Amino acid sequence: VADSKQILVQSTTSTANSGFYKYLLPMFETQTGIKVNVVAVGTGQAIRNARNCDADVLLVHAKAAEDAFVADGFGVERFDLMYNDFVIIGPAGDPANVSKQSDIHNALKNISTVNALFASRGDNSGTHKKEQSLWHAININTEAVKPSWYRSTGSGMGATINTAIGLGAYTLTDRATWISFKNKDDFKIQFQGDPKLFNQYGVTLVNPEKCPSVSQHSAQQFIDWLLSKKTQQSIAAFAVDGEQLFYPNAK
Amino acid sequence: MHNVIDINANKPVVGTTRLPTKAQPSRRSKLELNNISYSVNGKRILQNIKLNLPPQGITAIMGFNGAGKSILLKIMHGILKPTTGTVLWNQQPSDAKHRLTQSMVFQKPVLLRRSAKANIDFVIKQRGTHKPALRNALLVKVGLANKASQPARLLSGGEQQRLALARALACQPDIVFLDEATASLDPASSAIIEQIVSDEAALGTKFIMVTHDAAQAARIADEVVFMDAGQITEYASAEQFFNAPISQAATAYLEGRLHHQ
Amino acid sequence: MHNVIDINANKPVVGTTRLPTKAQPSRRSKLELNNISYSVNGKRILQNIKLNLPPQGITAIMGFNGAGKSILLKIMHGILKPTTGTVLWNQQPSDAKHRLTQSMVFQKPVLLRRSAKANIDFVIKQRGTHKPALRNALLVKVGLANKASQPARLLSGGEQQRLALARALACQPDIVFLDEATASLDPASSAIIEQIVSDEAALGTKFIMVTHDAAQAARIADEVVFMDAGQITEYASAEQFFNAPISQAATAYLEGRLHHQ
Amino acid sequence: MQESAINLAVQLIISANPDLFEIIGLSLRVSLSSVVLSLVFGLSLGAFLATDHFRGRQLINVLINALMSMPPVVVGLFVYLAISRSGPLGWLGLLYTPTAMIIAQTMLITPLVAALSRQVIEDLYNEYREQFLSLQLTRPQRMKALLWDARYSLLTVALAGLGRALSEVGAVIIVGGNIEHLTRVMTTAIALETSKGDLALALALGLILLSLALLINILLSSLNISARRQAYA
Amino acid sequence: MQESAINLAVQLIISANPDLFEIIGLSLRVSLSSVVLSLVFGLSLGAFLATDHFRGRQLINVLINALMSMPPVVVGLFVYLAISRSGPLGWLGLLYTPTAMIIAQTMLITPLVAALSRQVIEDLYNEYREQFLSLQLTRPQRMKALLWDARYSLLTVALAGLGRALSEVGAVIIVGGNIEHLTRVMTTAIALETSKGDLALALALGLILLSLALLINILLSSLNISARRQAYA
Ligand SMILES: Nc1ncnc2c1ncn2[C@@H]1O[C@H](COP(=O)(O)OP(=O)(O)OP(=O)(O)O)[C@@H](O)[C@H]1O
Ligand SMILES: Nc1ncnc2c1ncn2[C@@H]1O[C@H](COP(=O)(O)OP(=O)(O)OP(=O)(O)O)[C@@H](O)[C@H]1O
Ligand SMILES: [Mg+2]
Ligand SMILES: [Mg+2]
Repeated sequence: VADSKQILVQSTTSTANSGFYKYLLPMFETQTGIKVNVVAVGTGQAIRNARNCDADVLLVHAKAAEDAFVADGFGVERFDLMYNDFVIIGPAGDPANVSKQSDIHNALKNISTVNALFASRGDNSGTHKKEQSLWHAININTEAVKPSWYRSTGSGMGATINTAIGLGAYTLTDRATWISFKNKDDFKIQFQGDPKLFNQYGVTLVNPEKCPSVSQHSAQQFIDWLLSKKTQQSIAAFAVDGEQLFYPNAK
Repeated sequence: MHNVIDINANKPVVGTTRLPTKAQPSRRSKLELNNISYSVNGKRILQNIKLNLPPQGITAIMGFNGAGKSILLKIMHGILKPTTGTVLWNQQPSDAKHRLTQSMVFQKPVLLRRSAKANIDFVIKQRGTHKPALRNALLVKVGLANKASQPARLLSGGEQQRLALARALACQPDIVFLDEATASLDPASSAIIEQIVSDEAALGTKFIMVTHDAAQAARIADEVVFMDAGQITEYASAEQFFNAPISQAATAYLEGRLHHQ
Repeated sequence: MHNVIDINANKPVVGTTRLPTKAQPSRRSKLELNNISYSVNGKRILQNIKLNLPPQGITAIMGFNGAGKSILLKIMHGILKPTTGTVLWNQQPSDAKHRLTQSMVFQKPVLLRRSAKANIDFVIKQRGTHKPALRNALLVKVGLANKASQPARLLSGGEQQRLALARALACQPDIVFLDEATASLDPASSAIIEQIVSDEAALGTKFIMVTHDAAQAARIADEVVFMDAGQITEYASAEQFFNAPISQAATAYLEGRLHHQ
Repeated sequence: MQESAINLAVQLIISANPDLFEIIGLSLRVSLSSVVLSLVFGLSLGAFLATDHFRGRQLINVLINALMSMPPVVVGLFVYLAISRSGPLGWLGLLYTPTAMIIAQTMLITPLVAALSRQVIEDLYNEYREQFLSLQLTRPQRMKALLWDARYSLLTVALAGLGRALSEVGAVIIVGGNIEHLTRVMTTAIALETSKGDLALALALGLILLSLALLINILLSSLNISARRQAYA
Repeated sequence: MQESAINLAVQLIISANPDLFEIIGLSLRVSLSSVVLSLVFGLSLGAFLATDHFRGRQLINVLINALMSMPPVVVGLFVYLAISRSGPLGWLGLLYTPTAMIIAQTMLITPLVAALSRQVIEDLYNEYREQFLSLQLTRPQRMKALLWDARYSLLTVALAGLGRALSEVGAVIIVGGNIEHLTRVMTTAIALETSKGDLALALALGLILLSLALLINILLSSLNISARRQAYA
């Protein structure tokens, strides 16, 4: 079925849930006549599925895992596509006074010292890995010690935000998911802007040599299109509630 | 070789166990059926039933298969509502309390999925206190003492029928409806049941029984209601009915002939 | 007033419809029971049963309730496996083909949740071609022509029993087992059934029937097997049995007395 | 929230949202297909197990009862591994198609139908057994007669299967992928909206799904009641 | 993959992984509690609906049948909205507790138990009805007697409920949150491992859950068989 007029993208949920594909894909489909099917799952599951050849294109935000994917021969090459950033959201009262902090390390330290609840995705997703590296940097071991204020939800981003809101807990989320999230309740972004919260999205063609079923031509066309100048401008123009969600940075 | 059976041979043998005595029936019950009819799915099964039964004694209901005997019995007992007409006991409609003084043995006895004795206990408990003495006496009476613990639905056909009768007597009723309660009993068991019925009737319990056994009816019934095709065609004392039935249908029935209207 | 019933009054009335004739019974069936016993849950229900029945005629099985008649019938019919002993037909164990020539009416007929006629059609279809003529003739024969479309389980007790008999004849069997097949029939219907049995027997069909109706057995049976407490205590020609029963149990049974071993 | 969900549900229906109808259509197609298949397999199996005592029968009964506890996600994974392009049936190209969803749901629901129908049919067979033995019915004849005579009771079993199919999400989301315009059904859409935090929309879709179920149930029950009225008691 | 899942399952069990046992324990606690509660409510409701003809009964039957199609996620959302901090019952502090999971599962399973047991009991009541009328049993007496006499058939209904409870993930993950050491059960753990892409571990957990179900079923069935052997046919 190689090179059919359909391609399959294994994607992270944040891009799908924010309406990004709904905005972008019709442009590609009218231009090329190629239909893009998106399966939006956790990053881990997306990469696993792609390793099983159940994808033509992988679009996620976990650079290390993506590099490993390519290194293992499952991907041809990984390209930076766009970025946004992670933010800390929390209840309006901001019990850990996170919003006043200058950098993310202090913000997290505050949470741990006042024992404010923190909801972690705990699912080895890109977001979870980022969060772990941040705790690691301030020498708090949330994995081995499992402090009582630290709640590992083992769920996707949306479910984790729902849980955080239910608990009144802080959590780390990507900006795109948060902006488009509907069940905000009294929650706000309490911390943002630290360069350490950079969130890079990458796109990879699944290796046709490993996976003969890959629609190499159409998939490559899609990737080229994504990285093209015009599409990059369209990505920049995508906004929800007047806020830009993704910042194109293809080289 | 035919006809060597003498019907006199089937004389009731007196049961030797007596049931625990109960209080005298609290009220005598005169039964009055006014213009009863019964239809189901537009089909008329009973019509124009008028009947006055005395407060005591044994009434036999006879008639061809499908005449409507079982349905009439259920209507009298109050578990089937007639399409038209009224059932009065001592001039009053039956109420829950009065119906507690009645019991019935169905043509196809429905036994609970429990042991024989549990089937009787079920009824006794439902009516109040648990009385193992009464239960045991009843089991002896109907010859099931040695089957007390056997699952009721594994009893033989005749044993099941006897258990159903014991269960009906367990609530010490004033009025008992029997729908062919001896149909699959051996002659000796039939005789015992007949004796129980006669004894209880003598103590004031009213029996209304459907039977196809003319000899049985002749032996114990005081009066006979004869039904044909959903109507009562004859109501007479047993003596008169068996000696000189009036309706053609009854004559045919007693002679073992079909009656075509 | 008692005993005004003359047993002669119950003479069979000849049925007017004839069933479609069937091929003469393909093989005569001599039945031989060797040392049959039957136990369930460690309880011995039948023991030491030895019996040779001739290939034709009407055999009545009689005995007290719980004697084991129904169980023995099921063992003969091959639907219950004896604990010990063998059942031989013409010196051979019964096989599937032979069993297709038998049919049985159970003491409690099991009717399918379908119309009366569908109950008969079910059997006819199962045995091969669909024959509405045979079905209709059977319904007429047992007096259910006007109830053909009624749900079988809403028929009256006697009607159900007649339907069960019609169904058993629908497969045009060579051997028929009847377990109290006239227990809840009115005298006229009993007579018709007796006539059907006699007619079919005359054509070569073998009947083995359980009945508590001594008069009936005396009228139509050629021979009688008497059972008591799981054993056969007497096997004799009907004439001899009814004139001069040998065993005490049989004597007691015929006199309507219980027999205590 | 709940009222706004009701309003939203009504609005969605009134506006005749084509996306919604597409999703409803696929939900019905997948659920009804898998229920029909489950009935074919489950009723046959149930009737087979009910109609005779053979060695190992009790063991199979217990196994099937236990299979009712099979988590949808696990069924989904099994099917996924089989039909993934790297799986043994990958060449069929079934992954992320409605067919895959039907397969997974059928596997999920068949044990439920089999276990429940076995019980219903066994209860009836207790009553019919001796008569059937006497008639020497073959097993298929017995199975057919019992299935027919128990049909009114089996309707409830079928409805339980339908309920499971309509409400199931774990298996279909894995093998279907919840791809818009391709494999998105009501339940996966509800899960998606929940994860987007649009709880009102999720609830509204839930209400629509329930109304749909109610409609189907009313339809089947009224057929059933009118059939029963010409009562074969 | 499937073999490695089996190996992994065996290893997990042998190594007596404490996290695993914690999760199994909570699964059992939540599922068994909700099944017991569902049986209490569902059997009462089923017996009530089966034992008399009252106006609107048919409507309630249809409604309950339809509720079998209630998606777990929707049940989860309902409960979530009720007990979330801003919900009417928020002050109870039940969200993300095993209690909340039990509540949600009970709501989910009760219609299943009610609908199926109604059918079983109704079938038996058809047989007992006239006798019960004659005895003038009160409704509770009738319900009690029918429930008792139908107990062997109702066991299958209970097992269907248990299967649903053990395998259910949609509702418990919303109201429980799948929080480690607090509300994580087998099914939510399986969902988590699936989303992590650790399919072997997910399958292994699925196998363990199934074995657990099998164990419970064997236990209950053997009790049942030995009880039936002292047969009350
Ligand atoms: N629900 C029903 N629908 C249609 N016909 C019915 C229904 N119930 C009873 N009948 C018919 O009504 C008639 C009377 O039934 P009933 O059971 O009262 O007869 P019966 O006099 O007791 O007969 P038997 O001596 O055979 O017991 C029968 O012909 C039967 O077929
Ligand atoms: N499964 C069983 N378990 C225990 N006892 C049983 C079982 N089946 C039958 N019996 C007993 O075996 C005896 C014989 O039963 P059977 O049905 O053959 O009697 P029967 O001679 O046909 O009596 P009836 O005239 O009452 O029909 C009865 O006492 C019955 O209680
Ligand atoms: Mg009757
Ligand atoms: Mg018998």
